[in-house]
Amino acid sequence: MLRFLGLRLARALLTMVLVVTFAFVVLRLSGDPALLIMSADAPPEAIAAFRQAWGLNDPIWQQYIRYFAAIFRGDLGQSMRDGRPAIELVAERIPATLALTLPALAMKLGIGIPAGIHAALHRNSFADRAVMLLAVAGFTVPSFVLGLLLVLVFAVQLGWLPSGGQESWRHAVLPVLTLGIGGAAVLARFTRSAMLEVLGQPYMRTALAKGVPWARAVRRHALPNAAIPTVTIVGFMVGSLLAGAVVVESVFSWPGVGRLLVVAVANRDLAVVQCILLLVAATMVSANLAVDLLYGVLDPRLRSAPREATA
Amino acid sequence: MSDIPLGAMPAPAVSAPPARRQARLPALVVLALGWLVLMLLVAFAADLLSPFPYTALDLRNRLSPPVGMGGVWLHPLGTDELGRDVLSRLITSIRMSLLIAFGATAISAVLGVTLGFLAAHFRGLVEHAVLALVDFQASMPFLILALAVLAFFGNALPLFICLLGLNGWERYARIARGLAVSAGSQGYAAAVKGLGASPWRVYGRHVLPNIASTLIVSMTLAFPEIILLESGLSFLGLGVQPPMTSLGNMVGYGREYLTRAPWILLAPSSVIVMTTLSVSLVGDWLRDRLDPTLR
Amino acid sequence: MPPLVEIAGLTATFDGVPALRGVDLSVGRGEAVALVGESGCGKSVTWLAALGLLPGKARVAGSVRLDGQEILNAPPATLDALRGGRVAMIFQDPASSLNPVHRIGRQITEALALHRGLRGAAAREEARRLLDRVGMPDSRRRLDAYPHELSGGQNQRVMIAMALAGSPELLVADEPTTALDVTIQAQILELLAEIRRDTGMALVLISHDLGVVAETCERVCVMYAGRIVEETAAADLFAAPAHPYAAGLLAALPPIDGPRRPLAAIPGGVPEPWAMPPGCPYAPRCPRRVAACDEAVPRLATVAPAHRAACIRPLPEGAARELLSA
Amino acid sequence: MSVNDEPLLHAQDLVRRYAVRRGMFGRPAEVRAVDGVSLTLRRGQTLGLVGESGCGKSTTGRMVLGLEMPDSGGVAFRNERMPPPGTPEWRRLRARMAMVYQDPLGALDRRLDIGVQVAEPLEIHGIGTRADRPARVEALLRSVGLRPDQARSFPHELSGGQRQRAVLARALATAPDLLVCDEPISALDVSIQAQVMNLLSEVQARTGVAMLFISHDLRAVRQMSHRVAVMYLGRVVEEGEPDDVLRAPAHPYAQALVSAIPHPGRRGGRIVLKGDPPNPAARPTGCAFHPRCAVAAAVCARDVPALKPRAADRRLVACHVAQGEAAPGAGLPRHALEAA
Repeated sequence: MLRFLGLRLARALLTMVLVVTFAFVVLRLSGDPALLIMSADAPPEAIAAFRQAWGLNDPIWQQYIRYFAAIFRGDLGQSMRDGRPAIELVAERIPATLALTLPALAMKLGIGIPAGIHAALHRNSFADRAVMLLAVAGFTVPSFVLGLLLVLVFAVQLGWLPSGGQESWRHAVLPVLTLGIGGAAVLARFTRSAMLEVLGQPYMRTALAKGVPWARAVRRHALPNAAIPTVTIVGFMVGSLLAGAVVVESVFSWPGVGRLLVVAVANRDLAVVQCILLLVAATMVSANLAVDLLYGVLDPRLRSAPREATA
Repeated sequence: MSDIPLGAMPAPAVSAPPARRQARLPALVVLALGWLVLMLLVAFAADLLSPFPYTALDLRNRLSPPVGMGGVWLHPLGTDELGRDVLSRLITSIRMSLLIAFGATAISAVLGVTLGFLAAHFRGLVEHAVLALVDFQASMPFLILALAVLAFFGNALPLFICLLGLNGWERYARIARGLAVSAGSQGYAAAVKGLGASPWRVYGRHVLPNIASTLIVSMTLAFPEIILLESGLSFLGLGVQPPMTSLGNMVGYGREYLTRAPWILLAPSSVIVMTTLSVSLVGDWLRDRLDPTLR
Repeated sequence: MPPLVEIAGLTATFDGVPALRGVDLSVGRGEAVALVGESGCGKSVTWLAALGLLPGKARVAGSVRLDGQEILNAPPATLDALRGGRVAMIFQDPASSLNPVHRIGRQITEALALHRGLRGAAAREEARRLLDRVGMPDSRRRLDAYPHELSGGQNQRVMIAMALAGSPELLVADEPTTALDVTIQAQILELLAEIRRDTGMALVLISHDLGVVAETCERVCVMYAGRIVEETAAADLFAAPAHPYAAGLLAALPPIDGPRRPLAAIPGGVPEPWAMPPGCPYAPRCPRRVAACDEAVPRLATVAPAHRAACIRPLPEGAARELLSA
Repeated sequence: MSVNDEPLLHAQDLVRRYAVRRGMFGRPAEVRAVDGVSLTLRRGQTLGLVGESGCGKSTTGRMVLGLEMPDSGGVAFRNERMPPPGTPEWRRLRARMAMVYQDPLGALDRRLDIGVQVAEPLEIHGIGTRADRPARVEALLRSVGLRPDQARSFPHELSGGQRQRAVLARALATAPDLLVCDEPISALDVSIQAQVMNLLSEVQARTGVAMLFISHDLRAVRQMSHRVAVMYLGRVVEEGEPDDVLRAPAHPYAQALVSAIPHPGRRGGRIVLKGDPPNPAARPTGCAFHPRCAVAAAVCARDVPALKPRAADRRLVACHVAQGEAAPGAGLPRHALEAA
């Protein structure tokens, strides 16, 4: 079991290193950071001073090492716009984003999974076809279109809910709905196909042949097996808790990490962009690690050596 | 799921299965195909079809509603805040969005399949490298990567298309590698290699044609994703830059006038939804007919 | 005294394609009956239909009586009670017939709880005894093993232990040894015979291998294209088959001794369910075919004491011998 | 068919090792799938290779054909060393040998019709001209009992038996000297098996091709072979005339194998082995069969018996007891018998 963890931990660290290197290389490739940050018409001496201050004249690998050290110290550079440390700026916004994405995640799990299971159990019934059509709609309607439609109906036409801002919980309802509906549709479709796959397996027939009533056979034998593939997509959803709401936050001008990223990209505030990139990478990697651990728990075949499959 | 119990699989089909087995085209799929053909026509004949140049201003009847809501036939779908004809802008946007989507899908398919074949053929280190890349790509939400690159490199259309081309390539790589390996190890490819065929002949004449159908199906599944991604980025103002226009940034610009002139963003929104819906429906139908193994 | 199980006129169709075309079969108490046929003849579907184990979209009709009580399309509660309790079933591929995420012990105690109300330590002890009974080495440790940690033969023993948990009156074994090596197959067949001797349990053995059937069963039913074409005592079938198909199968079996000559292979192939010939389904491949064969589907008629065949020109007593040795 | 005594192919002490990972994360263990197998193939003759799953018979077949390079030992075809796979000489040699597979549908390309696939070896090796190839294909199809019009049908439109005939037609396109059949009939129904076995014998009688017939079914091997070799856990434990081996098997495992054959008209009197075949990664010491052998003596657990002719009747057998070198024991103590 230890080797199983070690392997997965190594892969997680490798991914993080890849992301950091990606950010470092892309930053350097995108032209001279000094010119990008200082306006092009700034006097040459100022640019030279800036280069010196940022150590841009040192050999590339030295900058890379210093870059890594800075990350470990949590010093991800200052925001170009208002000089505050990037990490501080980003950290402020995290609670706002989580206020959207966590309830949305709950909605996705609460609606998506039961709907998928129900559709699989009543194959080709009305419920099954309804779930499938909704799933295709959820999968194809862009989040900003869905958001704007909800605003049009509930905010503009009916006036029940505000169309933007973050003053009270009522402001969060539409964004959460927008995130939740899309995600629930995707999860329902995935859960349904996982369940259908499991229901067709011979061990389900053995359970019936043993005299296990259908309902208990589904609960005891089908669900634990269908959980294994479903964990992957739930892991991805958990991993994108920070990254998942970029568009929706912009639609509802919700001051979360996503909104900050869009503004930072527009203003080419590179330090903030880097910081968010690393933060999202960290959450994704740890979510994937958690999924791998869960695999070990859910699927005994990963834990112990199979009886030698003879050639 | 095999619908006939395992123990009693019917003897292999000697004569063709009855016609009933080939279900005729379901109505939804026919509609979807019709819509897609319309979109392609619009994309190709954009200049001929659009009544006005898409940047022509007509400040006199600025923000006039579509013909259905009291508008005038001159601008059937109404005009935007600068009096530009929504229909003309829509047509050009369709062409732009489809161009980007086809370009990006092509790039990601070619990139994915080549890397998949390389991994399947050379196994060993190459395979591990490709699989590590696939793993890395799958573990990062693409939107964030795209935004980061856009931030660093600014935004030029070719770069934007190549960037979108990087989305989803790992799916093709995984499929191409899987099929090539399974065909190579005990399948028909190994048999043909055993006849003395050169690797080029094995891949060119046998593996690629067999994989093509599976790849086409997965392209139709990836296509909507790219349209959503492009329109999302353009909606945020980070994708297609004015004066060029795409469905996404039409919706973006229409947002300020949501209350007074909702038709500015409703037209492109409905086109996006209809197109992605149609491609998904055709994709699902194709997958069930061509290759049920691909979930 | 009515036979333990009596199947009459059983039909099953999937999306309009018939897999069973009227099966009549009975199993006496403690009797060992074999159901033999090539793939697609419906031998497995017969018992899956009888026990209500076919997927939802299968249309099943006819009558299946257990001790005189009709069980075909019976309400789920009745079926649940008798499945595993009075009639148990084991399948061909043991590896995929066991739940991969449950330990062996738990899968056996589940059956014990259902049919004998045993719980906790008592159930676990009984499960260990059952594993010993089916010859599983080191049974205590195996209780906590998972199916992927055992070999094919061991997994099949677990399936048998699970079937015995409800001490059924009839065990239906659907190609139990097809996926196993021949030495392991011998072990499993020996085990099944032992269990029958000890418990007096009736056995239905479904197989495509005539040799396997010859040794373990008293009576044999040969199936072709969804129907029983011959039913007789095992010894009589191998000595003097009446139906040309049964004789053809025997002649196609490579002999184990004697001079080596080309095998008397049956020409052509099994007709497709949707392209059945008009009269007797075997007619296109039958050397004894006459015009009358195409008029109607022959009924299962008695051709000798306790020997029935569905053929209007069954093989006379002597003829079969020379056909076999020709 | 002139049977010159010059052997067509000779394989000497073939060994093939695989590194197999025990479970998702276990240490890689080394499995000796084939552990010193030698065999000789002669024109017009069939050598039957029989054994249970995991005994290495398929790997041996692939090494004989040169699809896999042995870790040690070698294969000489017409007295020339087998070139390494993928080299141009190796590809040219493919015309002289061919393989028939267990799953005919898997060996055929689903997207091409049978005629095109049977003609492919002709194109690869430049046999005949574009004009006369269709005629050659028709002759090949007829020679395996398929109708010429079936050249236009696709693999999924044919039955299992017809597909196997198509695979055979493709294999015979370059008139090979050697045909390796790996479990060619085990995926087919009984009546179709008989048709394919008859066909293989006809082809051998007509073309004089040498054949290696690999199967787990001793009855089929007896029907097809002029000589038979019984394999257990990577080694040949007995080799001889099929009728002799079947009537009076020398090696204890061969005896168990023969007695385990289910056959109508045989009632009981069977040797039933205990336990399962041992785990190839944890190979027992000495003779690999000793944990399950009823006559195992102390020497059997120590020294690996060599395959050599038996004094009495020159039957090749690898067993100390059968060679008379050790008195038959009463089998080793119970715990040794329990499988890994």
